[in-house]
This record gives sequence, structure tokens and C-alpha cells, in this order.
Amino acid sequence: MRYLDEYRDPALARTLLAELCATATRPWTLMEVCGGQTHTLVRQGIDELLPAGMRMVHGPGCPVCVTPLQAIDRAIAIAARPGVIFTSFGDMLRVPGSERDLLGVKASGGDVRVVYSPLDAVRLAVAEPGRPVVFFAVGFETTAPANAMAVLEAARLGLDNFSMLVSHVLVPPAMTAILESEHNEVQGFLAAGHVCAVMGWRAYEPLAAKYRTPIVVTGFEPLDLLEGILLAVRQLETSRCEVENQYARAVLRDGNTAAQHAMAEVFAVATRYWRGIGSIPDSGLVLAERYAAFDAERRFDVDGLDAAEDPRCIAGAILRGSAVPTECGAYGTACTPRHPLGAPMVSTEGTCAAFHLAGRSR
Amino acid sequence: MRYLDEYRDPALARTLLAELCATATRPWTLMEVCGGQTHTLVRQGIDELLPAGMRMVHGPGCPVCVTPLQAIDRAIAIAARPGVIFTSFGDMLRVPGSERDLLGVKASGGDVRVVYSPLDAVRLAVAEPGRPVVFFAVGFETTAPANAMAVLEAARLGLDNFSMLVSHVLVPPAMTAILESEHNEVQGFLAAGHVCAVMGWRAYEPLAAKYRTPIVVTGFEPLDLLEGILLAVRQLETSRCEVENQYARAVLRDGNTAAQHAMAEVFAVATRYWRGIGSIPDSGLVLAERYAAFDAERRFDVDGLDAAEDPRCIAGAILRGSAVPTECGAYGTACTPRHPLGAPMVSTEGTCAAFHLAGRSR
Amino acid sequence: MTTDPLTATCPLPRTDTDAVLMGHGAGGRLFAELLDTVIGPIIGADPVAEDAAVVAVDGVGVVVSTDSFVVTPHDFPGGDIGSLAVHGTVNDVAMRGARPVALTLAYIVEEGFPVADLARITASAACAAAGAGVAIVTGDTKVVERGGADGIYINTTGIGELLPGAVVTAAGADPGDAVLVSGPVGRHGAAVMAAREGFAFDLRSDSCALNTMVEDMITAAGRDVHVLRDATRGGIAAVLNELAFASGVGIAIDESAVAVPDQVAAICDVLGIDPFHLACEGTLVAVVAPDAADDVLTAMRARPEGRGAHRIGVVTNTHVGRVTARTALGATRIVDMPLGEQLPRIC
Amino acid sequence: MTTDPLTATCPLPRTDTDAVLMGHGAGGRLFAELLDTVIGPIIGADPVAEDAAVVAVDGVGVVVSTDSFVVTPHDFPGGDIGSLAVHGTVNDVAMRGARPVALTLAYIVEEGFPVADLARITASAACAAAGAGVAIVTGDTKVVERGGADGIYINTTGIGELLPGAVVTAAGADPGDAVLVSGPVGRHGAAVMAAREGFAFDLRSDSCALNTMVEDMITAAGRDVHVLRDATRGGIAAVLNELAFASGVGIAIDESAVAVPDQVAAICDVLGIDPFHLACEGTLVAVVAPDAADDVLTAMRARPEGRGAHRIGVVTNTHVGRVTARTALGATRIVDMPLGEQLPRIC
Amino acid sequence: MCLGIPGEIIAADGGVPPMGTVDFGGVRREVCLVYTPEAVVGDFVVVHVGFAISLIRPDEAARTLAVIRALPGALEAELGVER
Amino acid sequence: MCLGIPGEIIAADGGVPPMGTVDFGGVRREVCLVYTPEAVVGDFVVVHVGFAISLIRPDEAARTLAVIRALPGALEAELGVER
Ligand code: SF4
Ligand code: SF4
Ligand SMILES: [Mg+2]
Ligand SMILES: [Mg+2]
Ligand SMILES: [Mg+2]
Ligand SMILES: [Mg+2]
Ligand SMILES: [Mg+2]
Ligand SMILES: [Mg+2]
Ligand SMILES: [Mg+2]
Ligand SMILES: [Mg+2]
Ligand SMILES: [Mg+2]
Ligand SMILES: [Mg+2]
Repeated sequence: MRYLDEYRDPALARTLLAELCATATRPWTLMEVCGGQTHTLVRQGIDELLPAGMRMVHGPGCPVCVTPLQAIDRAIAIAARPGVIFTSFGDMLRVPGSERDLLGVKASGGDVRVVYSPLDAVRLAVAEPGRPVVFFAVGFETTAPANAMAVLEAARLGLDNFSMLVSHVLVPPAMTAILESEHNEVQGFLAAGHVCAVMGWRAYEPLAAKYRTPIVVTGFEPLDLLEGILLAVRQLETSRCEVENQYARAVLRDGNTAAQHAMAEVFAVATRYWRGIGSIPDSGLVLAERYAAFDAERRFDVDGLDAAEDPRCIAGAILRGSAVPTECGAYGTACTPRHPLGAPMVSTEGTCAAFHLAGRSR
Repeated sequence: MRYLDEYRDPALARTLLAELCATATRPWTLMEVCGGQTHTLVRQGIDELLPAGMRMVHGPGCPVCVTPLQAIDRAIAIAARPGVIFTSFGDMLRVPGSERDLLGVKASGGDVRVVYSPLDAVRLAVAEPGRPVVFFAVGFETTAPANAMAVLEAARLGLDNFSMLVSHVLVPPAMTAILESEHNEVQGFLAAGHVCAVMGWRAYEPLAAKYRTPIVVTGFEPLDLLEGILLAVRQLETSRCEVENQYARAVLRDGNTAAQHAMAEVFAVATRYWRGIGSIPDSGLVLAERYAAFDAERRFDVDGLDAAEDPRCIAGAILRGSAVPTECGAYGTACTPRHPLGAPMVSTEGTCAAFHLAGRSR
Repeated sequence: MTTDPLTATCPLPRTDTDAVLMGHGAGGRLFAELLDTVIGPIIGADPVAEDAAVVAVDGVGVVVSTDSFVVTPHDFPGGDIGSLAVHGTVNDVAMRGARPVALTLAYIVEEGFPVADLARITASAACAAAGAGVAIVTGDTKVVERGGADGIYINTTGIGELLPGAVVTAAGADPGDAVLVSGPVGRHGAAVMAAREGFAFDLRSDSCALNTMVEDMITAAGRDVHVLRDATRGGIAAVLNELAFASGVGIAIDESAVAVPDQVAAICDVLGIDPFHLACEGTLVAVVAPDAADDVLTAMRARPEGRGAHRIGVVTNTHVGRVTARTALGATRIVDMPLGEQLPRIC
Repeated sequence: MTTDPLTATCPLPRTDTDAVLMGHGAGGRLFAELLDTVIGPIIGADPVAEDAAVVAVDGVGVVVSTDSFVVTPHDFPGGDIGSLAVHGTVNDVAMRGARPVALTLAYIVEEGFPVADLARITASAACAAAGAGVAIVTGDTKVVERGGADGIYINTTGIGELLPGAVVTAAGADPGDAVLVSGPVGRHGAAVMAAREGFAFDLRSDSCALNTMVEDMITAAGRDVHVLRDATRGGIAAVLNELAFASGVGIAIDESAVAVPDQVAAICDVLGIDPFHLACEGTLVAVVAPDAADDVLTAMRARPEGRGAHRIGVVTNTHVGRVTARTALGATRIVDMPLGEQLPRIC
Repeated sequence: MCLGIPGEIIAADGGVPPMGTVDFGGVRREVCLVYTPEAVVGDFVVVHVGFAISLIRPDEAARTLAVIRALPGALEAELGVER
Repeated sequence: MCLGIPGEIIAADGGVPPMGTVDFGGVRREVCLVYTPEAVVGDFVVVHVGFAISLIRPDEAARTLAVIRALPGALEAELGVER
């Protein structure tokens, strides 16, 4: 595929690796922010091939994995209601809530359906006027414009049976939280290319300056990541701390303003809890008051549901790079991929799950 | 089973047959009114064993078979509506309407369910408050009290999702119509025991007198029918024309007054079309005006549906005993058990179907 | 002669349908029509539906039979869908005069089905297979979406070896042969019907493996055992009609000789159903040479599952392809193929 | 060494469930768990899941395999549920080094299913069977209530005879053996996924019968063909893991050597799915003695269905029970068993 | 016709509507007794579509059989059958 | 992360919202083009959950590759692979 295959060229990847080895003089620690980046690093084994001592810390992962227990439990409560058609991206179906996951709700008779696009959920609401259709709106800034358009479409079509359970997160506040942490060991960031395709990268400039941390916006293919790592390491080696855009073919400094406008129209910024990280001010999106009629939380009255994460989980330290999973008391015993206690065990891209699959023991 | 097995005794049946042969001096023609009686006669082969020349003409059959095309078409139209739960006795499911039958509706996705009792339909309406539950109320006088009680129960429980499609028929007007017919060959009747269990047999007294025709109320077991035939033949041989009650163990002269009261409360008498016979004044029941809220015809607006029977069908003549199926131009060609044109081909107890199954050709 | 009014319950259907109906799966006339007009001509199958096929593998005759089981409720008095799936196929293999040696077991499970029920049904199937002396050698499990199955469906396919001296086929009935039945009829169908219609009912399904009894019958009479059929879907009415058609003979039975348990008769009376149309799952019809009838009956009666074996009729060269019954009153009626599914009647 | 992040799509499930989940039927880890913990112990089955069993019938080894087919949509580019049901079982029989000789064909049909579709699917099955040179010898049709099936489900059970000289089993891989694949992977799964998710897609499922190619492979190399597996549910990832476990060996593949058609790669990229997890229905994995590899490849490539055959890896005595892949960049990752069903991902 | 079968009332609840359990030769089902208010446990009723529509009078039942048994040849026929 | 894949717009309908068909290496699907109003048929866009979120700029795409190819040893490595 054009614009994809050429960024997977193994020969150029090896050239980049060679250049990286030639450039890095110290064991730098970088964080890739996005689960998509993690995916490529792990899938291609890039982290194995990095210069000795150099470390990639896996970031907050995908938005799916940082969705708080509470949101999952609310989704499950709504999906279990008779008559409701609950729609979601496929990823959310396996994320464990306090008691079970959405696949379990489906197995017990809930009408849970996978959609590829939020517009599919709107179409379903048109096709099934007699039944409430709920869409589970999760994601980073990348997904928010699509979800916003579903609300705008539902409003345009005057649908009274469509609503959204919103659990959106915003990336820059999470990066700030990591940088703010006392024990942070991350020295540079690979910022998420698709988030930036929507939002641009202006928001990172004050971060890079304030925390004196290089930030490189990258794409998701091997060459993108390797070049991004190289650019970050070059900055570190030369004591620079700028925002660089490795993914210029898809990302503008100002991002996609049409998408930003739709997001601003439909959503409002709010404090948000991140699974495994904690509460972060201004790090989430909720439905703006003027679209309250489409808010599934209000419509289904699931406010009462609260869930607490397990206190044994040291996910915060792992995300900051200050601890490894084998240092966690729950690792491999109370916490396994089958019974994850925290976000890094939920996703196979998570550090704890990766350790577990590789058979590392405490 | 007590009160059943003893009336099936083959030895006593042979005794009755012998007595019948000794009694009958002429080839009398009797009609058994009810499909249940026909069933026993045919199933046990009693009609084969009758004295030479003596003939049993099968009556209007079961209420299922005389239900007019129009009522079936309306049932089908209602059952095909999305959301409707259509309930019926099992027999009605295979009765062909103009285009298809209720089993076909079920196969195309209609929610058609067999109930054993009309109260089961009421229970279903209680259990599924969000969906309209319709019960197909067919039957002779025997079934009407049960169906009446379903309406009374629905009213008592304040159910707004329960309604009935009523297509009840009354037996005495049909007997009158047969006797009134110019070409009638029936000389005596075996009246239907269970109809009489409800209605008593007073209504037959003026009929027997006016048309000078013996009428014997019988049960449904072989001894009941044979004794009934014997009693009718004795009357004919002695030129009597009375109403006699062979089924005294279950039938009182006044019938079941509690059941009659419920029928009178819920239903009103009306003109009714009988499949294969035609329109007969005062021969049907409809919902009384005060229970109009439970009338499925009004609720679902199916008045527009009208259907005409095939003009080739000579069912009337066959029912009167004045023609045999092989004299019908449609027999075996346009009309077969798979594509019945008239009532006597619809039911296997029907004369035309019986001829066809026995392989008789025109 | 009169016709059997119960052939089709009250009114007859329109069967030249564009859509598959429940009745097409009920083993009666509708099913035969589907097989004759749709499936058979395409597959090129023999119109004579044997319970099992015989296939040459490396020169050896291997007997093969397959059936899917979709019974609801999954549990009924006297068995469950697991044991039934084993008995049904073991019996079909045995009906070719064969010793079943192996079974395959394939599940289609609806998501949400309790794992505990799956385990229980599997244990029941395993126990039934062990009881019949047959190994379950391979299997399959598919899961379908909620609403894509009624809990669980089971397919079993059985493999068997021909018993020495056995020559058993649906087409083997000769005029003069004796028609035997191994026990009282209608118990399985009545048990399932009672469970479905909410009747309290103390009788158990007759579901059981018949292969050992069949071995004893073949040992007793060898090739004098002409036809064996388990009277499953459509009951003995269907099975007798099938073999009359397949063998090109008539069959005359004595209705009073067919044992119908009181409770089966009672539920049939209440629901307006013919006991001859109710499925058996551990009762067979055998057609044997007249001289061998007593020996075969003796062999059957020596087994618990054949204790009630008796002679019910004779094969004739009249009324070819038809089954007639002498009624209790001495009249004759046609025992026709059931049409499709059994529906409770009011009239 | 790193782990395969696609093993489970994004977050892992809770699998110690009380209820059967869709994932239990997807041929991955959940299915293995169900087999190991529920069904296997009850049936007393060998934990090594072979594609087919070998049963002694009258002293002859008869190969038997069963599978039910529940694919929706019923039609997909390159086939339909009828042809698939034939190919799937023919191939499973062939994977024991056998010549399939007969099939059973059992339908479970939802009432209301168009008779015309039933005829068309039957014709497709008949045509596929004829193409594979296998007879359909017996069958069954059950009809379930509307809502009791997704149109039609098909079970096929296959019977075969062992090819002379063949000794093929999932446990037969030896260190040093060559790992071959008969063609590009993921075509069937991608075609079905595209049809389901509304993608226009020109590629066809690879669904086809592999028995003739298997005969040629056995002719070419005899008992040097150690393992054969068709890479169906769970794709080559599942099959390689199963045989590594069954044989007690490691398997090291070269990821770049596994051909993934462009369109399969594209749909995987769009939906976030691993092509190694996508089902093939006419592509096999073979493990052969190193010296025989070239002869076997030559035999495979002489057939149209094996034209794309190539070597993808080697059997090792390290990493026992595991499959490792050398990535395009030269790193090593674990190719884990897929967990359950493939769900489209956003991240 | 109307399928009506005799069965014995083995329990009655006196509710609204009054329901009872009727035994038909070992097979038991819930039946509505609203139309046979005079019937008590131990009585036999004719049941149609889940309703008792008639109380069976044992004296009349016996009388019918007695009349038939009084026919010429009846006793011999019955004995003959029972032999 | 957010799975985003480049594809070529091969049709666009200009409706409300504007929809188009995007080809991903031979696989085609309907995509909402509301956020890439400047894109025309023939352009490549990055698609995420059925929405085009970004127009791909071919010049920048080429420049990125050119920079990498300009690294020491890149040419030899590429030739080596292609040999
Ligand atoms: S092992 Fe589990 S509990 Fe421990 S840090 Fe990782 S996710 Fe949290
Ligand atoms: S054969 Fe058909 S058309 Fe003729 S009288 Fe009978 S039912 Fe009517
Ligand atoms: Mg059979
Ligand atoms: Mg079979
Ligand atoms: Mg069978
Ligand atoms: Mg399988
Ligand atoms: Mg269901
Ligand atoms: Mg296989
Ligand atoms: Mg198999
Ligand atoms: Mg298979
Ligand atoms: Mg069968
Ligand atoms: Mg369905």
C-alpha cells in the first residue's frame, strides 16, 4: 500500500538503526505515547535492536486501556438493559470491568454490536427507531471528531433514540502528568502522530520548553518510529528540547481545524481519571451541555456506579519508567492477563502483559 | 383412563354393531355434526362396519375447518406485523389462507406461538407488557367459554396489550341450514357432545320437531357413537323424531349455565360465513360492544381484507350428502390436499381429503 | 377401508413452499418431499433413505450414519440431548446390522450457554457412549452468536463394522415376513411433548442404545433379519411407511398389538396426537423371515430394552407402499406418513 | 525477544467464564482451554488435537474427521458454506495422510430459510465433493424454529483410508525439519471479514480441497512428511503453536517468508488484525524431513493449489512449545496462539 | 369437534379464577375450574383447552354402560374378549 | 494509539455529510470526508474509524524518505536488499 509499504523498508530501517547507534552515546530513556507506536515497536522487535542501554518506556497505551473501570462498568450496565442496542469499537468488548466485560454481557443476552465507525451506530438508530441505540465513545483526540460528527448527525436527523457514553481522553495533559511526576525517568517523547493530525503540535511546544524534554511527532511505521527515535536522541545528545515533526506527510502544526471545530462544538473539557495513572485535570472530554440530550449517562442514570482500582497496582511507577512489573507484589499472582488488576496488564501492549507473555517471573 | 377406556371396549362395540344390523331395515343416512365424532368413526373404521347401505355423512367438521378464508387472512395479516405475538391453538397454524398459512408467517419471521389454553395467551400478555399479544379465538360453543374467560381475565388485570381475533361459530344454525337445504339427504343427526355439555340440548328440540329429524347427543368414544347411531336408527325405524341424550354422563339438558353466562357477557351473536357452506344468520359470535377494546380486528384495522372461495367447489352439496367428491370438477386436479379449494379438502377428516388419501379417482 | 385422520393433524398444509418450514424437519411427508425434490436429486442420493450407509474403505465395508440433535428442552425425563445424540447415532449404525465402533461429537453452542451445562451434557454423552461400548474419537465445537442457536445442537456421526452374517437394509422386507417391535411406542416423543407443554408426566423417554440387542438378534437369526429401523422422527407410522416404500411391499399391522403405555395414550388423548407418530429413541421395528420370528423375539426379550418385544404385523404383497392397520373393531385403516411436526389440537 | 502484541487484540479478556463466549469457538487459546478443561477430561480425549482420528474397523485403519460450519455470510468471494463444509472436512481427513472416500452431510436449517438457497448450497457441496473425488453417502436435515439458527449450519464428517506409506501426525515434527506452507495466508478469513465489514474486496477465499496435493506429497516423500495441518481457525499462528505443542518442539519461522497477499495485508492494516490469525481454507502447513523438503515443494508446486508453496521456517529443539518469528528487521518475536475471535480494533 | 378429555381433580386452589390440577391417566396439568364450581377434589371433569366444561356424573356413566351390556349377546361378547 | 491508514479517494459524493470511497491497496470502503474538505478524488487521506482525518502531502512524504535515504550507507543497504 502506498504511503505505508515504503516506510516499512527493512534496509532503510537497518540504516536508521546504524545511524542511531552511531549517534547515541548514553542510555537514553524515551517514551512512545501511543499504543499504536508500541504496537509497531513490539511487533517488529525494534526495542530489541536499539543501542545497548537505550530504553523505550511504553506510554499510557491506547485510549481503550486507560478507560476507567467506572466507565466500563457503566457501559456494561447500559448494555445489559433489555431493548438497548449497545454499539462499540471492537477493542472495548474485551476490556474487563469490575465483574465482567462487554463480551460477557453479549453472551448473557445483551445486544452488543461492533461498529467500525460511529456513523454506523447512527445508521443503526435510524434503522431501529423503536430501540435505544447507545454508542460507546472512547478514544484520544484522533477519534473525537468522528464521534462528534455522530452526535451532529443524530441532531441533524432529529434522532431521539441515539445517545453516547463518552469517555474521551486528551493526550497532552497525560504527558504533563508524567513529566510532573517526582520519579519520572522519561527523557524524551515520541508524540502520537494521529492525535497530532487532528490537534497539531502547538500544545507540545510549552511542554518541551518547560520540562526541557524533546518531543518528536511520529508516524506508526518502522521508519517513522526509528527516525523519530533518532531525532529525539539527536536532541538529547545536543541538549536541545524542541518539538519536531517526523510525520509531516500527515501532520500540520495547526492540525485539522475542521475537526477541532466539531470537537469544540460537541464536547467540553473536564477532569478525567486514567486507568493506571489516576485523575488528571482537563484531560478528558464530556458532552457539551447543549448536547446533553445525547448523553447516555444522563439518559440511563448510571451515575451511582463507582469502582475503585486495586491498591496493589504500581502502574503509575511502571508508566513513569521508575519500576518494572516484576517489582510489583501482585505481578503473576493476583494480577495476570486473565485477571488484570491494572492497565499495563490489560493490553498485550502493556508492559506487565508483555513481561508475563515472555514468561518472566518475579 | 377412567371414563374413556370403558367406552372403547371392542366386544361391546361389536355387540352394538350387531344390534344395529338387527335394527336397521333401510339404508339410513345420518350426519355426525362434529369433527371429533368423524375422527373416531374414521380412525376406528366404524363407517366400514355399518349395516350395508347405511351412510354417515361427515358434518361441518371442526370449527377450524369452517373458519372462513377471510378470518385466516386477517389472522395472517396481524401475525405478520412486527412486534406482534400471535397466539393460536395448534390446529389453526396449518389452515391455508388465500396465500399462505400461519406456519408460513412464522417461517418468515412472525412471532406465532401455539398455546394449549387461551389463559396461556393472557399470561403471555402479562409477561410481555411491551408487545401486543393477539389470540385467535376460534371454536364451537365448547371453546367459547374458555375464550370468554380470557377476555374477562384480561379486563380484570387491566391488560392493554391483549386482544382477540374472534371467529366463533354456533352449531344449531348450521344444522338448520343443512336441514333447510333443498337437496338435503341427512335423515338424522348425531349432535356434538361437548357443544351440548356447554349449551345443553334444548335448542335441538324445536329442530327435531320442525324438520321431523331424530337428533342424538353423543360422546366421542366408539361405544358412544355406536349407541348414538343405534338410538337414531331406532327412532327412524319407528318414525320418531326426538332429541335423545346418549352422553348423559357429561351433558345436562340445560348445559353449563356458568359457562353460558360468561359467553353471553363477552360475546354477541352475529351472522357468520362458514367455509364450504356459506353465510348463515345468527351462526357466529363476535365480541360484545363493551369488550370492543379487546377486538383485534378493530385494533389492527384488517377490515379491508376480503377473500372469496373458489366457485368450482361443491362443498355444500357434499356436506348435505347430495354429491360425492368424485363428482366435483376440481377434485384431484385443481383441488388436492396440498392445494385445497374447499373445506372438505382442508381437513383429513373432510370427505374430499378422505377420498383423495384413499386414492379414489374421478 | 378408511384413511387415518391423524395423518395430518386436522387441516393439511400448503407444502410447495418457498421457505423451509418446521415440518420439513419432522421426518414425515414434508421431509421426504424435501429429500426427494431438493436434496436427493442434487446429491444423487438413493431415494431409499437408509439409517446408515455402507462405504468401502480399503476394501472393508464401513457403516456410517450421521444425525444432528436439536431437541428442546435439553433435559427430558429419561435423558438429555447428550445421551440422545449418542443413542440416536449408535442405533442408526446398528440398524444396518452393524456393530458401532466410533462416534464423532460436534457441538454448535450459543454464546452464553453455561459451561457447566456443556460439561454435564458432555458427561452424559460420554457415559452413553461408554454404555454402548463405543468410543468418541474426535469432535468439534463451534460457537454462534446469541440468538444463533437454541443453547446447543449436537451432531454425532457413527462408524461401524458389519456384523458377520448380517444383510440388513430398508429394502429387504419380503411378503410373509413378520413385523416385530421391540417395546411400547411413543415414550420419547411423549416425554418431550410433556416437558414442552407443561404436563407432569412420570414416564421416561425410551432413549437407549440398541446395538447389543441387534447383535443378539443377528446372532439368533443371521440374514433372516431383513430390516431394522429405529422408530425415531415420525414414529412407527413413518418407519413402517418408509420400509413399505423401500421394499415395495405392503405392511398390515394389528393396531391392538402395538403397545402404547397408558401415560403416552393419555397425553395423546389430551393433545390430540397419534401415538404412532410420536418418536421413539430406543425402540426398533424389525422385519424378519416368518420362521425366524420366534427366535428373534426370544433374543430381543432377553435384553432389558427388548423385554416388551412383540409381533405387530405381517408383510404383504398387496397395498404396495402402504401400511394398513386392523383397528380394535376389526376394520382396516391406512396408516399414513405423518406430514410434519406434531401440533397440539383442539379438534 | 518480544511478544506478539496481536496475540490478543488489545486488552485481554477474562476467560475463566461461566458462560460460553464467541471466542471459545475461534480455535485459539480460549478454545484450547475449553477442550483441555471441560470437554477433553470428560471424553478422555488425547490433549493433542489431531485434524482427524484413526479408528480400527474390521482391522483396517479408517480416518475420521468432523466439523460443523456456521460461517456468515453464507456466500463469500470464492465459495459458500456448502463448498466450505466439504473442503474443510476433506482437508482434515487428508491432513492425516489419508485419501478421503466419503462424506456425511447434516443440515440444521432455520425455518423460513429459502428452499432455493438450500438447493444452491447443496449443489455447491455436491460440486465440491465431486471435485475432490469424494462421495456424499448419507445425510440429515433438522429444522429449528425461527431465531434458532442463522439460516443454515452444516456438519460434515469425512471417512478416509490411509495413504500407503503415510505416517502423519501433529506430534511428528522433529528438530531440523523444514516447515512449509502451501500458499499465501489469510485469504479465507480476509474474504469473510471483508464481506462482514462491508469492504469491497477482489480477493477470493482460498477454499479448496487439498487431498490430491497431499497424495502427491506422500507419493513424493512417504513417511518423510511428518505433519500436515490445514491452517483454518486461528490461522497459521494457531496451527504452528498446536504442532509445536503436540510435537514438543520449537518452531522458528522467518516472517518475511510468509506470503501475505496485498489485499489481505490491506484489510488487516485497516481493521488492526494479524494476517497470521486469519483462517485459510485451502492452505496447509507441512513439516517434512529436511532432505525431503525440496521434493515435497516440487510436488506441491505442481498443483494449482500449491503453486505458491514455500519454506517458512525450521523445527528447533529450543523454545519448546513456542513459535518464534524473525521479523523483517531481524529481531525475534513470539508468535502466540490467538486468544479468540478476531475483533476489528481502533487501537 | 372439540377435544374434551375426562380427568380427575386432584387439587384445587380456590383462587381467581379458580385453578386446579387434573390427572389424566397419570399425566397432570393445571386446569381452570371456574365453570365447574360444584366440582371438588376426587370428581372427574371433562377438560377442553385447559377448562373444565362439565362434571362427569358417575351414575349416568354407569347407566350408559349398563344399557349397552344389557343388549343381546353383550355379556357373551365381553366374556369372550376377556377369555 | 489510533489505527489510521492511508488510502486513495476514488469517489466522492459531496453529500451531507460528504462521503466517498477510499481504496486501501485494493480494499475499498465508504469513508466520511467531512474533515478533509480540500481533498479530491486521487488524493490520499489518513482514515480513522471511517473518517478521513488528514490529507497526505506527497511532497512531505517524499521528503521524509529522502532524508532517510541520505543517511550514510542507506543507498548501499537499499541496493543490497534489492539485489
Ligand atoms: S502487574 Fe498488575 S498490579 Fe502490578 S503493576 Fe502491572 S498491572 Fe498493576
Ligand atoms: S374436491 Fe375440492 S373443490 Fe371439489 S368439493 Fe371437494 S373441497 Fe370443494
Ligand atoms: Mg433411524
Ligand atoms: Mg442418521
Ligand atoms: Mg436417526
Ligand atoms: Mg473442528
Ligand atoms: Mg435462542
Ligand atoms: Mg484442520
Ligand atoms: Mg475436524
Ligand atoms: Mg477443520
Ligand atoms: Mg437423520
Ligand atoms: Mg437469526
